[in-house]
Amino acid sequence: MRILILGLDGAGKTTILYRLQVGEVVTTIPTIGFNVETVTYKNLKFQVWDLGGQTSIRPYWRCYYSNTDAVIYVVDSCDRDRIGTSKSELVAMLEEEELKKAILVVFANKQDMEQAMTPTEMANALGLPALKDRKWQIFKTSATKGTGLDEAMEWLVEALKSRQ
Amino acid sequence: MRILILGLDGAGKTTILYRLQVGEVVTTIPTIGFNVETVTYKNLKFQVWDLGGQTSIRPYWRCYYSNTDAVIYVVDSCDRDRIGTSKSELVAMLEEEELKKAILVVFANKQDMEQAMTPTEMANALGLPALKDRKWQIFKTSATKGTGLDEAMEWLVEALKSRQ
Amino acid sequence: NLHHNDVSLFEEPTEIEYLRKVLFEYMMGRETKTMAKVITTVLKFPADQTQKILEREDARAVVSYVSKSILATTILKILS
Amino acid sequence: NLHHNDVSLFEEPTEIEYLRKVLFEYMMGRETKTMAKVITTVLKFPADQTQKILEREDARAVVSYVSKSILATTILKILS
Ligand SMILES: Nc1nc2c(ncn2[C@@H]2O[C@H](COP(=O)(O)OP(=O)(O)OP(=O)(O)O)[C@@H](O)[C@H]2O)c(=O)[nH]1
Ligand SMILES: Nc1nc2c(ncn2[C@@H]2O[C@H](COP(=O)(O)OP(=O)(O)OP(=O)(O)O)[C@@H](O)[C@H]2O)c(=O)[nH]1
Ligand SMILES: [Mg+2]
Ligand SMILES: [Mg+2]
Repeated sequence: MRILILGLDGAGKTTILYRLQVGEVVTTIPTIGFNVETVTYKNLKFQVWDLGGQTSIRPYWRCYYSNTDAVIYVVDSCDRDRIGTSKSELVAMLEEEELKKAILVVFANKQDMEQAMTPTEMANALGLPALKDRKWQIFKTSATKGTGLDEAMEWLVEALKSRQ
Repeated sequence: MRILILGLDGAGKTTILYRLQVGEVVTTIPTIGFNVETVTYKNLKFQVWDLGGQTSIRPYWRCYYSNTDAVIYVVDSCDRDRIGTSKSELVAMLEEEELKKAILVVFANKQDMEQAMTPTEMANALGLPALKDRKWQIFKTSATKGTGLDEAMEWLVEALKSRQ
Repeated sequence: NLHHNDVSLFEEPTEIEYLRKVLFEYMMGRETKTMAKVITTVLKFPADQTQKILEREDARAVVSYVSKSILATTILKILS
Repeated sequence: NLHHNDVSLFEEPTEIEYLRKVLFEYMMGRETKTMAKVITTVLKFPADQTQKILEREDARAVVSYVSKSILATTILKILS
């Protein structure tokens, strides 16, 4: 199974990848390139790709779409200024033919912060309710505290299983 | 056997390569990269590399030096303005450890032109007489008329044979 | 066949660093099909060259599979 | 590990075109050792990565030689 972790720079993608893989908070630097790791969850083996989210390298996300089963889309819940950018990148991504059958899980990340948007607020800002022909769900997460990740991954595993 | 054809841009390297390989004058464009062809001469098979000579890609000549048996250094005999540049590139090249045992043949090319330097004049301008521990020779050539190439290649073949 | 937009291709140092990373993985033989897609996109390879490169990646995967199978079969025969 | 001189790395469109040409040959599997030297030089790869890449090129040449030999031997045995 192939999973992509996408989202704007600084959203917490790399922190999430290693949280999932080794269960720890690692110190990250901005990802110029990608990280790819094998993550085992509930006896399922995933190849998880975490792609750098900076503006200049975002156009290359599409080179990684082929054969992807699910996308984990990570959003910094405190970054209200860029929620519009986050939405347009998401919309562009979901329009791609190669991701037509991919399941979408949105991580409303950094929920440990005070000013965090609620999941409902974020879902609306991203236009999720309007999505057609897409299995999706949104979860509150904090990659640094480690909250919400298990719940999200459990949902994803079930969604992937029931799809087959 | 591995031969490199080097020299400033416009000296006539690509014209010479295909003269040697197919015996014809081909229409050339500036070489951004290289051409590599197998040339058979007097029952000897050569892999001949013709490297682009423009200023910005000249620093990459050195990546091709390893295992080179001979260098054909091509100079435009009418390009008096750049004979100094041609000399300094030649000197830098001959200083490289990987070319220590390579034979040097200088083609004083474009001898069909009126203002052409004589081979003696060119040899001096390039500092050839001062070369130490180097088997070298200079020949008058015209790649477009096809003159002088046979003589030069014959000398080179003999030099390569006697070296072994 | 210089591209008009070549001068602006690497305005961002990030893009060169990115290319280096992807190319390193490719040259080490890791995830070569995906890396080939990225490389040809970043460097704006002409379409015909991109196609040749990707076809070769597919062929390479097949050859690698077949020769591994033959090697495995040979080894099993020797051991049996 | 961004290089200070990255912004000026491709001032000349010629250099990008040159990189494309060399990379295309590399990716088509032609003269890969020489092409690898050029690519790592043009893109100013760090020394440790360059070394790994060149070592892998050498290893690849050996593996290719050995597996061709095994294949040839197997085919000859089948035919005899
Ligand atoms: N408070 C808080 N900080 C977080 C959380 N998740 C990640 N961070 C921090 O956010 C910063 C960026 O995290 P990264 O994981 O590097 O972000 P990224 O999405 O991989 O960024 P790029 O690689 O540039 O695309 C780091 O300082 C993380 O420690 C979270 O849930 N809460
Ligand atoms: N008159 C004359 N013109 C020549 C001769 N040899 C080459 N030329 C011309 O010189 C020009 C440049 O020749 P090329 O062979 O492309 O030069 P090059 O050394 O390969 O140049 P780069 O690829 O830029 O390094 C062409 O127009 C050739 O026809 C010669 O002996 N006499
Ligand atoms: Mg990251
Ligand atoms: Mg040329």
